[in-house]
Amino acid sequence: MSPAQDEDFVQLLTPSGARTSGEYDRWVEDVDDNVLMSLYEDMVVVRRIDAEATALQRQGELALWPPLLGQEASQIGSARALRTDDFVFSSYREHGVAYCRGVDLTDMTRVWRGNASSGWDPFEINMATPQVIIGAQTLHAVGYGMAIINDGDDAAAITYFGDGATSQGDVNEAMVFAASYQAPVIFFCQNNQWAISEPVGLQAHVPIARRAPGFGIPSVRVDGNDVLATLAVTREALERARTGGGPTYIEALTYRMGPHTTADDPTKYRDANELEDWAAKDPIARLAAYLEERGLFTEDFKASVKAKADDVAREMRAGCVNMAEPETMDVFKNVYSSPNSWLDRQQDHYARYLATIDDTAADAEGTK
Amino acid sequence: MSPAQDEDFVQLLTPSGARTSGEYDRWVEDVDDNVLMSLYEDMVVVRRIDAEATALQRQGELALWPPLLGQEASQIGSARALRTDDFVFSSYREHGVAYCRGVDLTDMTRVWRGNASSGWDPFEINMATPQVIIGAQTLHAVGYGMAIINDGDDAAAITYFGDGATSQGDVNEAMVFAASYQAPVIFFCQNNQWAISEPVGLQAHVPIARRAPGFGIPSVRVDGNDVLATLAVTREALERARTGGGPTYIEALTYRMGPHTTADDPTKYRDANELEDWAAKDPIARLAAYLEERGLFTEDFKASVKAKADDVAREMRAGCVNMAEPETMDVFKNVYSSPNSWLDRQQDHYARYLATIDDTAADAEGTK
Amino acid sequence: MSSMTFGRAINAGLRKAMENDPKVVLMGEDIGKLGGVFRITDGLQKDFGEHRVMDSPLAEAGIMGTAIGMAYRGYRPVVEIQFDGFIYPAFDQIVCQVAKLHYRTQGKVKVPLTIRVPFGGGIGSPEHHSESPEAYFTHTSGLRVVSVSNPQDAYTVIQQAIASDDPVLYFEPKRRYHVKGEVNEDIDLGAESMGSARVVTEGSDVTLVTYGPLVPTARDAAVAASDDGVSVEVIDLRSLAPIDFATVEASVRKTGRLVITHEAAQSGGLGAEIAASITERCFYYLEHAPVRITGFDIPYPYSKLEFHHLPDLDRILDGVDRVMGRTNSLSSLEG
Amino acid sequence: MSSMTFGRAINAGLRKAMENDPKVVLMGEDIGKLGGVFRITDGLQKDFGEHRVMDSPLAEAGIMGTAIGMAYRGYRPVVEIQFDGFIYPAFDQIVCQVAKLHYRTQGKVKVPLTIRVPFGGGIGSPEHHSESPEAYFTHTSGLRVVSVSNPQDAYTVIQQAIASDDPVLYFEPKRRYHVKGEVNEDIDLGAESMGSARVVTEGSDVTLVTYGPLVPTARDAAVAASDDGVSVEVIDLRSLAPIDFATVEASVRKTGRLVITHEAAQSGGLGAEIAASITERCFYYLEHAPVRITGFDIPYPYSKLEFHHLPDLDRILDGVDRVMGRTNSLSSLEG
Ligand SMILES: Cc1ncc(C[n+]2csc(CCOP(=O)(O)OP(=O)(O)O)c2C)c(N)n1
Ligand SMILES: Cc1ncc(C[n+]2csc(CCOP(=O)(O)OP(=O)(O)O)c2C)c(N)n1
Ligand SMILES: [Mg+2]
Ligand SMILES: [Mg+2]
Repeated sequence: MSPAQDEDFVQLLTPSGARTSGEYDRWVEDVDDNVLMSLYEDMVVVRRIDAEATALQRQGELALWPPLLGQEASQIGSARALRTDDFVFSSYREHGVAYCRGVDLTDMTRVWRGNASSGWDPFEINMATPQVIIGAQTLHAVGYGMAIINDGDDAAAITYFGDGATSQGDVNEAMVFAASYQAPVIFFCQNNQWAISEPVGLQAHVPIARRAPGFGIPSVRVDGNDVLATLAVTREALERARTGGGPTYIEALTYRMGPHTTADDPTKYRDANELEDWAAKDPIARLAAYLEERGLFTEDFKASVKAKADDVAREMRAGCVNMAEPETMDVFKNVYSSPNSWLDRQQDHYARYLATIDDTAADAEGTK
Repeated sequence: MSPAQDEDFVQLLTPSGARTSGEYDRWVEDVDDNVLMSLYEDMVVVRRIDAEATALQRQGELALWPPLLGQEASQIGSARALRTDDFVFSSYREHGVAYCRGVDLTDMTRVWRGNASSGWDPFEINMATPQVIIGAQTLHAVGYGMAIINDGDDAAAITYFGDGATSQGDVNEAMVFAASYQAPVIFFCQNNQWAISEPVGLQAHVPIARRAPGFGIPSVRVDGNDVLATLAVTREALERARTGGGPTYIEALTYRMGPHTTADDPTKYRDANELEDWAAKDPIARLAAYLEERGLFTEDFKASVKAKADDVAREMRAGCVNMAEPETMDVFKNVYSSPNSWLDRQQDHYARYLATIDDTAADAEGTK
Repeated sequence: MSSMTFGRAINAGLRKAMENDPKVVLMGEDIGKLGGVFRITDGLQKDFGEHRVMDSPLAEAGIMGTAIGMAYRGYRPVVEIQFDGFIYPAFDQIVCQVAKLHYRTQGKVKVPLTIRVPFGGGIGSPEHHSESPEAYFTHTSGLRVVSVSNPQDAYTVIQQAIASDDPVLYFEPKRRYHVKGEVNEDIDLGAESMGSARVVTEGSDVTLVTYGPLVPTARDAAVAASDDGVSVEVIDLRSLAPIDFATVEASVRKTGRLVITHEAAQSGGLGAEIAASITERCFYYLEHAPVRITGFDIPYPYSKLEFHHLPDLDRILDGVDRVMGRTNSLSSLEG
Repeated sequence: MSSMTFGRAINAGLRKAMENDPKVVLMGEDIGKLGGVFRITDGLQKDFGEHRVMDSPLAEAGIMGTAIGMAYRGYRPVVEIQFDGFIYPAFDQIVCQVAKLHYRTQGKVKVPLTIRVPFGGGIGSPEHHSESPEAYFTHTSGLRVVSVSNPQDAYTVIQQAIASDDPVLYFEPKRRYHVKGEVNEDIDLGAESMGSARVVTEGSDVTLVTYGPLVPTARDAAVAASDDGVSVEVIDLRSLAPIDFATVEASVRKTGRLVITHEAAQSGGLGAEIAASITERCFYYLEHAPVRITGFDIPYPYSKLEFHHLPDLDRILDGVDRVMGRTNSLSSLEG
């Protein structure tokens, strides 16, 4: 039931860091040394964010964290291709994408600490907040793309989802609508080989990228551990979207090196060997090797990247542990945008109730 | 937005009734003159059933009827390929399929007269009753197929659905499950070009048959107005299903020559020319031409077919208009298979209420 | 003032909303050229174009999900669900997204969707075409739910629903589409809130609460009861979530008796919430337990039997007799 | 008798049902090798094989729809929905197919599905992992709905649900999975119907009705109230549709006072049906209107605030004070 993995995919950087060349070169012609180094920095920083958040969870500061470990190239490569006015509809694991969108670091941990149901203002960074219902966000992206058409704009929407999500009706309907309206949307599937304990072969009998053409959507399979290739295919898709060419589907082959979330124990269902195989294709190591070959991987550079990652991690940790606790009565806010007699009555009652409890507590204090 | 219509499809009988030959011949090698004549008879009979039911609706004997006019070859060709122990999960327009399964003619009208929510016992003819929720039945067929695997049997399930249905999440999920479990299921899509007022191009940006391969399911496009070709491709699919080859997807290109239902007025949304074009490809006329060419289209034969159709229509009409009215208290039956305190109380109360009303009526009678 | 059918009034309300706000777009199956299977959107695609009135692929989750996406970009989509029974494929998008997005994002994302649902029975249709699913949505926090019973309200409330920044389910009693009534098209939309109930007929003995398709039936029942010496106050809720309990409460404090009627199944239906809430608010004023006259706890039946399932004048009057302590169908039991 | 956790008891019940009937199959996401995210199906795939314990593709409608197909061929599928909040994609298949097929086919097609749903809050999870959607299903004719509150019932009722020819929603209070209790594995399944309520604690002043996760909380409240001189009778409904109203009615005739508590939002929740039905049945016995202590009409909140939303001992006691006419949070209003 396993979809072939050895098929052709777009790759610009081999696992050992050798630069290959081909038709996709033209999409990364402008990627100079500075850009290469910044891509490297971003990947290291988000891996560090991920490690720090995992640690925060272990320390009881976060309730849960879904690690992105291993998926840095997919996320940085694709997100760095976007324009500010493009809009992202992601799932819950796209911390790297959020980082590229310029999310406030504290906001990134807000949901996972249990302090809010979402971390940031979607309109500040043009990225919707994490979607937990598998696949639901793909339709939102298509609707956003339909609105772009109505507005006569040349922005695009991009939606991130996993290999497991491809089984959901919503994701398939999203392709129907995107094709029908020729919406400027990119379907970015991070095929990290697993949906919790289920291998991708249970969801897809043939490689995932083959699904889209049947809906009339061009697709491309890319080495998702190759940041350059991911950048290239996303740029191509964006160009198509901006010029009236409609949707594109990208399957990025990558690997979830960590657990599904910090609550998961992958040793229950997968082989240690598999992890080893994928470790050899690490997205950061291969860019490091390429930088090395180009003489860019200097001690200075490494130190500056490390400093940056440390700073970011420190800032995130501080933001997380010092986050203001939510106010009790916030629990009633923003359900509706105007008064609602049912809820207002409950809120009023609960305020009275709390006051009674406080009185009781105060009375109890008094009599002690 | 229109999917190409001029693509290759399997055709064994041209619109003018010429027999072409090709790789699919082997699937109809056993089709001798008798079989040809019986296929013709079945098509004429179901067209007659359809016309009679439409008339019954116009006369107020049926509340509604969804005509199959134009889709006779798709339905007879495919249904005649089935074995008794195969199981059918259809939509609401498959009167021709039901006829081939041996449905009682009165049962065929039961739902449309408003006397029941379904017409027949699914296990008597191995065909589920009509499904109104678009696409829902495709998943049932896959589940049935999964059960066949568990039973180690060599039966197959076939599911019928329309071009509009291909947009539904359920139908796409059905393909995921069918491929994943390699279920012995045939997806039979009658692409009749319209979903009420929506042309197929709104649902599918490329020919519908292309969708299945992306799920790992082989597909074939067939001339749905060619009964021989439809028979051939269905037989091939069944053979694959019975021998462990998993699911097959068939797109039958046909045309809904009538309204969506008797409540619909297609002149609101489609061209008269289109109907003319398709009339030239009529499924019955072309088989008649072929029979003629083979010297089988004798007056005797025509008379016998007409007699049969008349008989069937007469029997159906009689069954319909003489159908027993449902009993009032049936409204409470079969919601649950064992007592249910909530509903039992309501039923008891309603019986009392009716008795009161009757008493009141009797009282009123008495005082007159 | 002009006289028009219920269906026409919705059409006029949609047209007005579209004229006033270019961000209002319509989405749904067959709503374009055909104007919907009930012709409610008749002529709108012709006048506003395919970008404002969009025929959608046949997939309700897809319609709802893409409407949400358009809302993210500032649009105010009005979605037509072709029949009540076809809303369920969109249930996940409604319950988990439409209802929750505003809360999830601390008010940052507004979802000013209007979801139009022709609902209820009595039109002789097959399965899934006659359902009353409103209670699923009134129990869903984050949604507003309304139903209308006459052309004027249809016209007014559809515009209020579209203007609302919260998502609104707008239930249209399809068997009343052809009822005619006077409609003032220059009504001040802000004058009366979408959330208020309306006293249809004043009365002093019994409060009869209903909404949508059964409002005319309730009005007829009030007339019949008055011939029988019982004065019935009929209330048309209009807003089903939240319910304007203040209006119902005031009435029940006066009458001391409450009958509720709706087509939906009884158990867990809206009648339960009304009975429970009014009992909480008016316990010491009640002369009798609130009585519910509703559809049975059955799937909507085939049409030959649907008028047994649907509350009618006589069943409502039987309920009135019950709360009045007059002879009724349960008399032998109630002793 | 053996002592086991709640989760283990379900596992044991599933195993027993699978041993007794080869047509019992399990379907769901991650239920195979992993044994489900809560390990409820732990070890079952190993022992019964991949054809009896099937990991399903990630699509709830697909799982439900294929389970129905298996039922057509005589199987009795037990479907696991991973978390309450993920049942909505399957809503259409549940409401239009699972619930209606038996009625549609005049009893010819049976759908003996069991749908297991870990539900409720209190475990510090993000959105969609703590919901209480039971009222959607109790309002759906054709379904049976149960919830269990202790290992013994968990063990017994899962088997009764599987044995039922009607579809059953089986709601598991996930925050109680680790509670331990004695389980008699040789219990006679036919002795007591799945549909009956259970008096947990006898009392004479107030009837406190609940189910699932709040049963232990209610029991604690009864103890606390008794310290305060109020005798509370706690009823664990077990069956939510239909509710065993005879048992509740008998209790309320005795106590004259009813408090209902559940985690789900108040408006349109199961509490409304209980309040309305008991008021209908016991109107002249009631000393006070039934009081509902429930979750608020909000989407399930982020975990830092969830214990405000969830009814707890103190809020329940406040409700007891209300029906007893003792000083409570609403005293100033109730005058
Ligand atoms: C509708 C729905 N069903 C089930 C879940 C539970 N769930 C959360 S993540 C997950 C697996 C997702 O796998 P994939 O799409 O591959 O994304 P990944 O986690 O690998 O990034 C599941 C089953 C959910 N969140 N939503
Ligand atoms: C879930 C659902 N949505 C909408 C409808 C209303 N409806 C009934 S038939 C139909 C069109 C179906 O088109 P297609 O699948 O092509 O089948 P055809 O009628 O052409 O045979 C629609 C929209 C429905 N029955 N079910
Ligand atoms: Mg994955
Ligand atoms: Mg069609």
